[in-house]
Amino acid sequence: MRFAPTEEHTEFADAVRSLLADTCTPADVAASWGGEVGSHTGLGSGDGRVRPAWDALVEMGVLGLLVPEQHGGLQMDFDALAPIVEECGRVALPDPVGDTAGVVAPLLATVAGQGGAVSGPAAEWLSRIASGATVVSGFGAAPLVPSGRTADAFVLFTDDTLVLVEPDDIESRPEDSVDGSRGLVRVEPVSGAGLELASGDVAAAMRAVSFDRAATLDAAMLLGLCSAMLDMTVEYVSERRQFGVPVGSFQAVKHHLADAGSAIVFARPLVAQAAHLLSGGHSALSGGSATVGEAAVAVSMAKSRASRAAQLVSETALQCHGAIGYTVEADLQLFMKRSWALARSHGDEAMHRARVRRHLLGL
Amino acid sequence: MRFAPTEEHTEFADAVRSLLADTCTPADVAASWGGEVGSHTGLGSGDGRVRPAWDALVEMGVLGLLVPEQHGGLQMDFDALAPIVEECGRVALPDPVGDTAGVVAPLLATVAGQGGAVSGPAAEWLSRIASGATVVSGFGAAPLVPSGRTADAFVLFTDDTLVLVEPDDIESRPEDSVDGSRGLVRVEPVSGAGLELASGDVAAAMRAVSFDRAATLDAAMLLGLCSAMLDMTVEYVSERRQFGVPVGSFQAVKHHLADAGSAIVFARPLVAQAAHLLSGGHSALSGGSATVGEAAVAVSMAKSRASRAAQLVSETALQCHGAIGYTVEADLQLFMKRSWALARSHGDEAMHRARVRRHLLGL
Amino acid sequence: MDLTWSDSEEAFRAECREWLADNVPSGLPSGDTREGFAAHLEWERLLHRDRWAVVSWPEAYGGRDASLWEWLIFEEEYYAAGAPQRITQNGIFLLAPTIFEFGTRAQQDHYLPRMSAAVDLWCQGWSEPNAGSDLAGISSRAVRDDDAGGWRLSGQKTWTTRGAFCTHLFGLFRTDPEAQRHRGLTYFLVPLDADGVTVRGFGRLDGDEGFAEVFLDDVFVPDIPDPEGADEAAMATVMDRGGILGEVNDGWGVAMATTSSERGLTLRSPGRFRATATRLVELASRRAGDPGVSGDMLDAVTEAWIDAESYALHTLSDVTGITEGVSPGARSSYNKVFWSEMDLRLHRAALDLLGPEAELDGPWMKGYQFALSGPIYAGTNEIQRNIIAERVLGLPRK
Amino acid sequence: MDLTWSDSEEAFRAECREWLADNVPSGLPSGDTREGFAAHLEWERLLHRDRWAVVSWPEAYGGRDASLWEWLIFEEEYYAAGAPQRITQNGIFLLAPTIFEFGTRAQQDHYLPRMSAAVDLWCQGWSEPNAGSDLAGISSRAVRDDDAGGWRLSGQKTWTTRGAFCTHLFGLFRTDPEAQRHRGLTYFLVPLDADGVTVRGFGRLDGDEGFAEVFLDDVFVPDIPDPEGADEAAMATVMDRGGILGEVNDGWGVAMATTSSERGLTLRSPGRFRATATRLVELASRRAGDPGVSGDMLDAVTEAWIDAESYALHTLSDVTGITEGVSPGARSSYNKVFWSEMDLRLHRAALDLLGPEAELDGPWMKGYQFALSGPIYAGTNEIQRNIIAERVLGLPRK
Repeated sequence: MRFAPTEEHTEFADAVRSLLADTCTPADVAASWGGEVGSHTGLGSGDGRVRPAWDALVEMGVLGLLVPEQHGGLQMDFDALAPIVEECGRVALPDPVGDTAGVVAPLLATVAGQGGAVSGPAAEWLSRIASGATVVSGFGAAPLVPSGRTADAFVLFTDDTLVLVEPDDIESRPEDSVDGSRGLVRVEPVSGAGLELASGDVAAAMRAVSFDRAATLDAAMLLGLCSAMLDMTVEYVSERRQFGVPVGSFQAVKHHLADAGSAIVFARPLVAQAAHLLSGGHSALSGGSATVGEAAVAVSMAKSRASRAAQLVSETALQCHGAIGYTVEADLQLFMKRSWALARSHGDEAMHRARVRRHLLGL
Repeated sequence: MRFAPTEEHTEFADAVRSLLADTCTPADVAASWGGEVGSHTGLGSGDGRVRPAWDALVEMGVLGLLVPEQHGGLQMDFDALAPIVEECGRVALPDPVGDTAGVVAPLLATVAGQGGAVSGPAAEWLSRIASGATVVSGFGAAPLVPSGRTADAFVLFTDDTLVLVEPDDIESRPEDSVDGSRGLVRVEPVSGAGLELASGDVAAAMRAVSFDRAATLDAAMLLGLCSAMLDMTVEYVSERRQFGVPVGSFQAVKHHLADAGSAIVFARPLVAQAAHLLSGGHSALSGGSATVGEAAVAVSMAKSRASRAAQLVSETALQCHGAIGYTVEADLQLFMKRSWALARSHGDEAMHRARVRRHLLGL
Repeated sequence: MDLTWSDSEEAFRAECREWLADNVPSGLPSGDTREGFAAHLEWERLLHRDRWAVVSWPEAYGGRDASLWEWLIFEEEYYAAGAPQRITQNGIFLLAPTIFEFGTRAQQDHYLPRMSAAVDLWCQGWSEPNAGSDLAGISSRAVRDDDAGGWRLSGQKTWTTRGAFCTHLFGLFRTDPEAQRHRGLTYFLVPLDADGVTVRGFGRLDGDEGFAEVFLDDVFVPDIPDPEGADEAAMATVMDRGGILGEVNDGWGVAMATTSSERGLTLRSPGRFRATATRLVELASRRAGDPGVSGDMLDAVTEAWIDAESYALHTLSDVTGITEGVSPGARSSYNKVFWSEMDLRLHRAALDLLGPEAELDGPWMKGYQFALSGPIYAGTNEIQRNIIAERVLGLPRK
Repeated sequence: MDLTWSDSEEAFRAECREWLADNVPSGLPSGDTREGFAAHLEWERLLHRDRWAVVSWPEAYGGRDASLWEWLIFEEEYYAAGAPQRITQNGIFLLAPTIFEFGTRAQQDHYLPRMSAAVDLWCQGWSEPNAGSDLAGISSRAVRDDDAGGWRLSGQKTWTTRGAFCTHLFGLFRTDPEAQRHRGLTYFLVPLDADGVTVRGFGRLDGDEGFAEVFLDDVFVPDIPDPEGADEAAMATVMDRGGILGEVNDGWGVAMATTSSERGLTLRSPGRFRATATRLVELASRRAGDPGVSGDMLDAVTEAWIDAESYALHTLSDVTGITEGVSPGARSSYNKVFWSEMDLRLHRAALDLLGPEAELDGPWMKGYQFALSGPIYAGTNEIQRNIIAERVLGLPRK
């Protein structure tokens, strides 16, 4: 029994952290914002990407982390990725690391593996992902796809079929998110276009596990965003003085932040468990190997609590910042807005709680 | 437009307040506790009554407040009673003032009035209530009747029939409540015994409005209990010193109590509105005369918020008292435990919220 | 208890409703953007033309002498009709009550009609970079200039709502450099086109240019001439250059009257939240069948709706008290905490119903972001809870 | 990450489970009543007989040298089996870690076996009428008696859990009357049958006689003799009369080690809450069809169950850290706040399901009242949140 990331995973995540500290500053995130659909949310005229960070992650092998070795990847377990995605959250990296590396890559690996083939289109895309191609998925409840404006390809589920499509194959139009770095597009359902990856029950099962992977990585990203918001708030209230004392010395502020910290602390082990079970690990508490249903419950516990933490931590951070936080010039907003989007991505708190409830009570 | 009790109602409630200050002290309430079913909750060997207070209220006309003049009552409106019951809550009076005077009396008045008769059994009971007889109702969801151990009669709803029964007519057994002054009995359904007051749809409608009256008076009682708990906590934390300062000077304690105060302040107008609409008053916000459905929604808003306030205020009061509150020797427990019982009496927060929800959304 | 409206109140309601139905514009851009502000200005002038801008003011200043009850009715109808936010609200709701209470007759006659007509557009200058929640930490100063007969103002104000679009600022400046904290402050009225004023707009959380920093560098504000025998035109010329409201060094007392309006009844009428609650219930009805919408979301909608009813009834009780001579005083802090947190609950409930579409930059997300400012501005809710504890419940300060 | 149990751990679990299935008594009255305490004492002695009383202690003192993991397994199985509350817990979980850390070898050999065998029954003497949350406000004193070779203790302790039924008390007394606050205190062990001790039991919120006041009037506690060459029987006779744990005037440091056990891992093992969560889910399943049971109640059940899972996983993470040499330190305040408020959520959810029957004096109402003490004792949650803010997050004290 050892409930902690392996040394290898920790070292990898630490390396990612120092790499991102250099390549993805708040200024870089702000510069990636774009408001081309006529809204007022745009800080800049970016496309929702921070390419130096993305390139460095590709270089390091992060995008190919779950890609089999024969396709140029590192062939590691899914739970190696969660701490890395948490690091991406800590700097609010907008690029679709989780989606490409953690959702699409293992899906394509399954497809490529099922045919027993080491070549073919799915295998080809796997190699391209390991080398930096952006492939995003549209498994959310709404047909909204983040990073869709710059994606090289999309994996979609339409008419009981899983397909991989390229931008020319589909209709899509940009949508404005409250978070100007999301690069959101609304994808219209299309029939017949693109590469069919699976159909029928097989496709549905693949979609289900992909949804769980995506939700888990959203939760990991939220942990990073929340940690960053808490840290920047602690720093701010320790320095900001009002009434002759630091704002952070008021008991009300202390208790707000203690509660924010608690939300993160007690969500984190749920996220770690979810990632572990999705890697085929044993269930910590029941003691046995986890069934698909148990893994899904673990995912739902993780995502519901991470989503709830996002709301509490973001609102607390803003309240403790006061009016200074209420401006687009404060870094805080970059993290808050991302957290609002991810809290409802791949199932919100209520949807995931309902899944746990059905497991417990059958209703 | 005037959203405040009439001067007459205020004066009546003030008179009740000073009367109860003398006749119903915390020591009197504690002495009314009984634990005869073998539990450990008993402080004393009382029967859940504080007779000097009851007798004084009878003397003052409170029990006959809603009894028609020809039957010896004051024939006032229902909303005169709510502020009086709130005063009963302020001293945690265990006797069934609301039930006898506010639920059973108007029901019997309706029955007596429908026959156009000024005499007959219902009219007789009305006169007896005005002179101090205890008649309680069993309209809760469970067949548990408070003050059932000392009641002269019960009004029950069985087999679509409203009946008035005397203790000899029914099977009942005492049950231990967490609040040892409740005088709780479990009444077993009986058929055929007692005096039939109404049947069929008429009985169902009477039961419905009786339930609403009972819920509203529970809510009023809760307001009084909550106010008392808040007051005694403010007093305690202002005097109790720890760390060299009054406990009440800590910001965390201040904010807890501000929230407790807010729960009371924003529940109170809902209770006043419910009582007013049940008196046939106009709806404050829609501007017209309230339908039965609107009155029921008003009642549900009042009871759900009063029940929620009870939980918040009681838990806050205990937390701010610390270990001193956590003893049977502290008066606080008399108020807390009553509030826990009443919060779930005649519909809990969830039941009443669901009724509002059906009104708003049809589901 | 009497919850009926009189015939004249019902007639007033009918008149409001009809006028609003005929005149409310639809689809105005946000008043916190430059182009939106201009569109809103037209609306404000239309309101003024038909005497709806300031219904509770005297007729001489553009009002209808409406009672508090009628004002409530107006607000209810205004928001129910989906009418736009009031870009003039900081002047009308915060400054005007102060001018009514502390201004000279000449100041009232000069400033109030221009305010109701949306000629002068007022922003507030309370906050400074180091004086947010701690308003008494103000360091902007006014130095006496006896030769010129007035004061010279310097310093920086910030988080000034719509400051980039307004024409005038009201705020506190330190006139006695020796005095500490809330002593030695004076309440000034300053035209933003005065020499030495620089205004820089910046983006609020919701992306609108709703905030401004206002820099003052040796800005001259003249003394008000003695009204006895003064020439009316000359008076007006002086007052166009600003002035002091109330007494020198008594600005804190004057400002507290204003912030109490901000927290109290006038700024946040229940109609606004009831209108939001109604839209929320409509949204819930439309989406109730969606697979992503669960029972707990509908419960949250119900709770938020009850909040709005409770707040409305509580206001009726406050207004009853006021008309009978009982001021809410510090109890208005209960209102501030309640409405600001209710506004968040209303918007959170809506976003939850919208699910993955919530992140779209639509009206509910905009409204949520606006609501997030509620617990911060007009005295943070932490400060309000202190006030409730100390001044309503009587807990010890230390 | 490795979430599997080893074969020997699984074997340990099987052994626990089997023994508990054969031995757990049912329907014991509350251990906080006089007759219930006696029944519990029998259970404690049975646990000791089969070496389950203190699994993590050395075999010499009645334990099994179990690892922290095995201890977790034992607790999980213990509560899952519905085994009774541990009336010995204040000794085993609060005092024993302190004796292991600060006691002399002679004290360990003397007190620990008697504690595990439930011969000595220990209650804590922290709180005093004027020293509740503010433990450093202690005024009970110990005066040096050089002639008799020991100390004379006087003062009053209160809210002493099960004090009326115990045999010994551990607590802090002021040995340096000049010293202020947390200085000049010493940690004493005192037999309750010593001359000058008076114990008065009183009722807790749930009606049980679970609390006591302990009055000390010139109670003599001897110095511990020098172990070098001392006669073993004579040593034991002295230690039977009590003694000092740790150094004179260093009681605060010694006590803090104990209160940290109280807040931290050892007192509140996750098995207890997971067992409650399981019973809650069973209750919800039974009542799900009742008309009074609504969707939001089932959501609350689900949330409370997730809480218990989260707390259990968090504990696994803490234990991993401890076995790898990382102490949770101040972070254990997160645990205290979480378990105590989770326990309330678990019980509130149950009472809501019970509806009008909730007020009956049944196990869930009893449990709710017990849970209400969680945020108060072992350092109020307000103090825990201060600790989190200051010592974990690093916010300024003032």
